[in-house]
Formats: sequence, C-alpha cells, structure tokens
Amino acid sequence: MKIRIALIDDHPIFLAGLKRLIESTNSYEVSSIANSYKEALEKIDFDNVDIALVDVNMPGANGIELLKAIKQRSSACKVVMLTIEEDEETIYRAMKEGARGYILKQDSPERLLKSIQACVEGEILLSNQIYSKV
Amino acid sequence: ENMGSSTLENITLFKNSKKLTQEKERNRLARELHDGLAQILASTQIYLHFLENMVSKENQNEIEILKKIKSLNTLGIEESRFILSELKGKPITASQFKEKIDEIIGLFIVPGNKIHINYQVELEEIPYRIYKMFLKILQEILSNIQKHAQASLINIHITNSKRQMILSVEDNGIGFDPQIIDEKGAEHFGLQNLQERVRILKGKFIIDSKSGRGTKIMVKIPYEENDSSIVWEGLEK
Amino acid sequence: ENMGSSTLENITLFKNSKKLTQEKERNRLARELHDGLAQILASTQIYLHFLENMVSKENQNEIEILKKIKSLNTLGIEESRFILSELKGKPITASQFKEKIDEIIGLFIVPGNKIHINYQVELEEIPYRIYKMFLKILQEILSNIQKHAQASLINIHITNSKRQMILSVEDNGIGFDPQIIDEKGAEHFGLQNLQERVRILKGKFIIDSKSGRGTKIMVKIPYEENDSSIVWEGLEK
Ligand SMILES: Nc1ncnc2c1ncn2[C@@H]1O[C@H](COP(=O)(O)OP(=O)(O)OP(=O)(O)O)[C@@H](O)[C@H]1O
Ligand SMILES: Nc1ncnc2c1ncn2[C@@H]1O[C@H](COP(=O)(O)OP(=O)(O)OP(=O)(O)O)[C@@H](O)[C@H]1O
Ligand SMILES: [K+]
Ligand SMILES: [Mg+2]
Ligand SMILES: [Mg+2]
Ligand SMILES: [Mg+2]
Repeated sequence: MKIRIALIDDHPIFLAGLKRLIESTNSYEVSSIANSYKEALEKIDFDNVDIALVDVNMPGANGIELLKAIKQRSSACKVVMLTIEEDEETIYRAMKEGARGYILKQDSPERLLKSIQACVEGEILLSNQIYSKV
Repeated sequence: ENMGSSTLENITLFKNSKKLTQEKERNRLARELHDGLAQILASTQIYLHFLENMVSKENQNEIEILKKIKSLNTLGIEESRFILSELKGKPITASQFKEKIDEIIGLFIVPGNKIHINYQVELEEIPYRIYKMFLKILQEILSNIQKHAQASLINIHITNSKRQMILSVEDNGIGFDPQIIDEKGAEHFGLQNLQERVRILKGKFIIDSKSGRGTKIMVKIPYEENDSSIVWEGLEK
Repeated sequence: ENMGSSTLENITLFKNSKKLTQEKERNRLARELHDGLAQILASTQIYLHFLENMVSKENQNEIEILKKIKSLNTLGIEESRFILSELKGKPITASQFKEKIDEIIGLFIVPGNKIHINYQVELEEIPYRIYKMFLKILQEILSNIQKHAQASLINIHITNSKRQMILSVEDNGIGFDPQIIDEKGAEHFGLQNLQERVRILKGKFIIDSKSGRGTKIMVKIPYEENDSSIVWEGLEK
C-alpha cells in the first residue's frame, strides 16, 4: 500500500507542484489537500494519513497551531513542517511541539523527496540549511 | 546639565527610533519577499525538475539552456535569502570571489558571444558587502549587454588591489548616448541604480559609449571607506 | 523657554531625519532588489524564450510545463516590480483608479454584453501595489468571461472602503465546476495565478459557479496588512 500524505499549504501553485512531485514516485499518494488550518481540520481525517506536510505561514491560525491540533487528534499521523521560513525560533517551537521534521520549500526536489523518505523511515529530519542553525 | 541629559536622551531615542524604522521596513519587505518571490522561485524549481526529466538526453542544446535556467533560479533563491539575511555575512576569499564571477559570467552571457576575462587579484579577503555589490554591478552591466548591445565581443578586466577594486567591461555592440539614462529614467532603473550604488561606496563610475561605437563601463571602488559597517554608518548620517 | 524651543528643534530634526532614513532605506532596498532578483528573473525570461523556440511543437508535455514555468517567472517579475513600485511609487487617487477601471472594462468587454457597474469609493488614496494587483485580477476575470462564459449580462461591484477593497463580478454565462482549476492546472494558469495574487495580499478569493448557472467571483483585499502608507504612518509615531 502506498504511503498516504496530506498537504496543507495556502500557496496553490507550490501545492500543485509538490503534489505532482510526490505522485511521480511509486511509494506515495497525496490523499488529501487543504489550504488552511480550518479547512484541514474540517476536511482531513488524520487517522488515515501517514504523513502531514504542513506549511508554517498561513493566514489565520498558523502551521504550528495546526501541528498541535493534529497531535491531539491522531497519534498515528507524523507531522513534518514544510516552509520557506528559516527562523530559528520557529524551528525550535516546531520541534518542541513534536514535529518529525522541518523541511525548506527551497530545497531541491530531489532533496524534498529524500526528506519525506527519511521521515517514513523514522528519522527526525532537518534541511541541510537548517542543520547549521540548531 | 538638565539640558545636557535631555539632549542625550533625545539622541538615544533618535538612534533607537531610526534603528526601529529600518528594522520594521526591512521586516516588512522580508515578509513580502518570503510570501511572494521566494515561494514562486521554489515552485519554479519543482517545475524545472519535471521539465528536466522530460527533455531527452540527446537534446544537448535544450539541456544546456535548461541547466542555465536552473542555475539562474538557484541564484534567485540565494539572492532572496541574501536580502533576507542582509549584511550579516563574513568576508569572502579571493578564490571564492573569482569562482562566483565566473559563474555569473557563465550565466549572463548568451552563447555566441566571445569573452576575454582578465583578473588581477592581490587582496586575500574582500568585504562581504563590497563583494555583493560588485557582483550586482557586474550583473547589471552584463545583462544590459545581453539585452541591448548586440555585441559579439566582450572584454572584462577585474583588478583587485589592496586599495581598490576596478571593473572594466567593454563591448563592441551598438553603443548608446549616456544621456539616455536620464531620459529613460522613469522606467529603466538599471544604470541609475548602479551609479547610486557606486556613489554610496564613494567610488567612480564612468560610461564611455557612442551610438554605433560600442560601450565601455568603468567602475572603481575604494576599500578604505567601505568596510560594511562603515557603509551603514554612512547611510545613517 | 530655551528648553522648549530646543525640544521643538529636536523633534523637527528627528522627524526630518526619520523621513530621510526611510527614504534612504527604501532606495537601498529598491536597488538590492532591482540589481539582484529582478535581473535574474529577466534573464530567466530570455532563456525560457530560447528554450521555447527549441522544444518541438509535438512535445505537448514539455510545452505545457514550459508554459507553467514561464507563467511563474512572469509572476515573479510582476512581484518584484510591485515591490519596487511600492518602494518608489506614490498612491493612486480614487478618481485615477475609477478611470483606469473603466478603461479596462472598455477593453475587455465584447459588444453585445450588457454591463452594470457599481462603485462605492470611500478611500481617497489607494496604495500603488494594491491598485496594480487589483487591475490584474479584474483583467483575468473579465478575460475569462470573454473567453469562456458566453454571457449576455455582467454585474461588477467595486467597494473601496477604508478597511478593504471588494470586487465582485457576476456573469449569467455557462458556468463551470471550480474543481476544473486544479485539473486544468497545468495548462490554464489564470485563476491559479489570481488565487496566488490574492493570497500574497492576504485577501479572500471565492468562486461561486455551477455548470449552466453562471459565475460569481468575489475578491476581498484587506488594507491593514498591505497599505504601505499606513505602515509608514505607523512608523512615524
Ligand atoms: N551595453 C549597452 N549597449 C547598448 N545600449 C545600452 C547598453 N547598456 C545600456 N544601454 C542603453 O541604456 C539604456 C538604459 O540602461 P538601463 O540599464 O538603465 O535600463 P534598461 O536596461 O533598459 O532597464 P532595466 O535595467 O531597468 O531593466 C538602455 O535602455 C539601453 O538603451
Ligand atoms: N466566467 C467563466 N465562465 C465559464 N467558465 C469559466 C469562467 N471562468 C473560468 N472558466 C473555466 O475555468 C477554466 C480555468 O480558467 P483559467 O483562467 O484558470 O484558465 P484559462 O482562462 O482557460 O487559461 P489562461 O487564463 O491561463 O489563459 C477555464 O478554462 C474555463 O473552463
Ligand atoms: K525563475
Ligand atoms: Mg504559506
Ligand atoms: Mg538594465
Ligand atoms: Mg483565464
């Protein structure tokens, strides 16, 4: 069975590209998509999601808050932050709240896929550029 | 005495407030960049990846251009990160400097142009801000050649002595009347920005061009005045 | 008394200096942006053009992705222009705004269509960036109606209050399933770009359409987060 991924990001174009990137592999499927905190919680059943890739900056409640809400609802779903933000404080907060990874959107597509793979295998992962900060 | 301390307070307030103003403005622009350009560049990167997987390996020309576009996009991502991290950087070694210049020349020059490059690098370390400015100046000049000059030959001289950095770029293209810079001013910022940049660095900027007779641009940036912190101080005054 | 006038002088000095600092900071940022990112995006555009001429017309997949990349790059160029014009530009008056809108409607609407336009303009000045974005959004919506809707009636409402700008455009045409935007995504970029623009402005974008039942599109752009002049005002305090 393919690994089920949920994408939550307010950026429609990046989202469409990432979905296509993920689906170009044989091991993953994008099982659900949402554009905001609210839509994610209304629409997605996180017990049926293996990995949620969550954008940090979204209008309204942000990705860290969504991370907390997902953690409350489902113990099975792993949450990985996916963001353009390199801010150290955000990274610490995400890790503290139980994010399984922190990936930069500006990473190369190859690296994005590798990072998702690493997360599946249970590693806690960080983008290269982030490593230097922690 | 009362006067004295009040003035002092005012000055401190004044300085803090200026810092704060810059801070806010910078943060605002940083946000704009984050949400807008950086994400667009990240999306572009993904789509370039798709395209790369589609183009057949035999199509050498396509692959070459595609590589160039990818490098440009990476440069854009770097650039947006640079603007965000603003001026925090360390000095650059002479060899890093050369490497980067070669990269930029490679990126900006259209196939078919002949290029002569001449380096004279004495200084071992180049202040980060000057390094960045220099690259931007070079980029604008090369991009103008690419856009306007219809040149077949480009000569680039870079001299990096202990006292100054000199760049001279010469093309054998159609040339132009430098007066045009002021006339075109409203829409075309390139050379104006460049002059302004060089002025801030207390350098010299000379355009030697005539319609039909090619273009030579000379930029001289003195080092003494330009430690990056000094530049900031200069802006504060 | 002496104290009083000294304080006054200090305050005046303080204000002037803040203006100057903002001005300088803005110019500096504008330069960074223009010389860095804008230049890179412009070069990318040229190489994309080369690539487009190379890819064979039969290669539908490649052409499709290439179109998307071009469209992204154009969006990036626009975005950097917006930031530049915001840094350099002045706000637009309400009457200039109305005039421009009438011009665009005149350009995009086919003879035979009936149009109702309703303006409510409270605010006297509109930030340049919002003005520009707004026009782009209106253009895409009207161009879609012209291309796809087969409508005979169009209602346009524009409300420009102190807090936000609202645009609503309704047609009585054939309608469509909004899901189509994601499905058509790869080739048809209009509405996706539009969503992205509105997202950048932290606004709302709502499509209400059903096959056979016409289309209504609502766009809401809040000022608080976006009005550069308000941000500037805030900084003055
Ligand atoms: N190497 C060159 N050869 C011929 N003409 C040039 C050259 N460099 C600049 N020009 C002329 O000078 C004008 C001003 O250049 P400038 O860089 O200021 O603006 P631009 O390149 O047109 O626009 P922008 O740089 O803002 O994108 C150009 O429009 C062009 O006519
Ligand atoms: N007012 C409308 N009435 C009917 N259908 C519409 C309307 N607006 C959009 N559509 C449908 O939605 C689709 C997507 O619109 P979109 O603007 O994203 O792409 P496009 O107009 O086809 O191409 P592009 O804008 O990239 O040139 C259209 O192809 C059309 O089928
Ligand atoms: K690009
Ligand atoms: Mg976001
Ligand atoms: Mg130029
Ligand atoms: Mg369209």
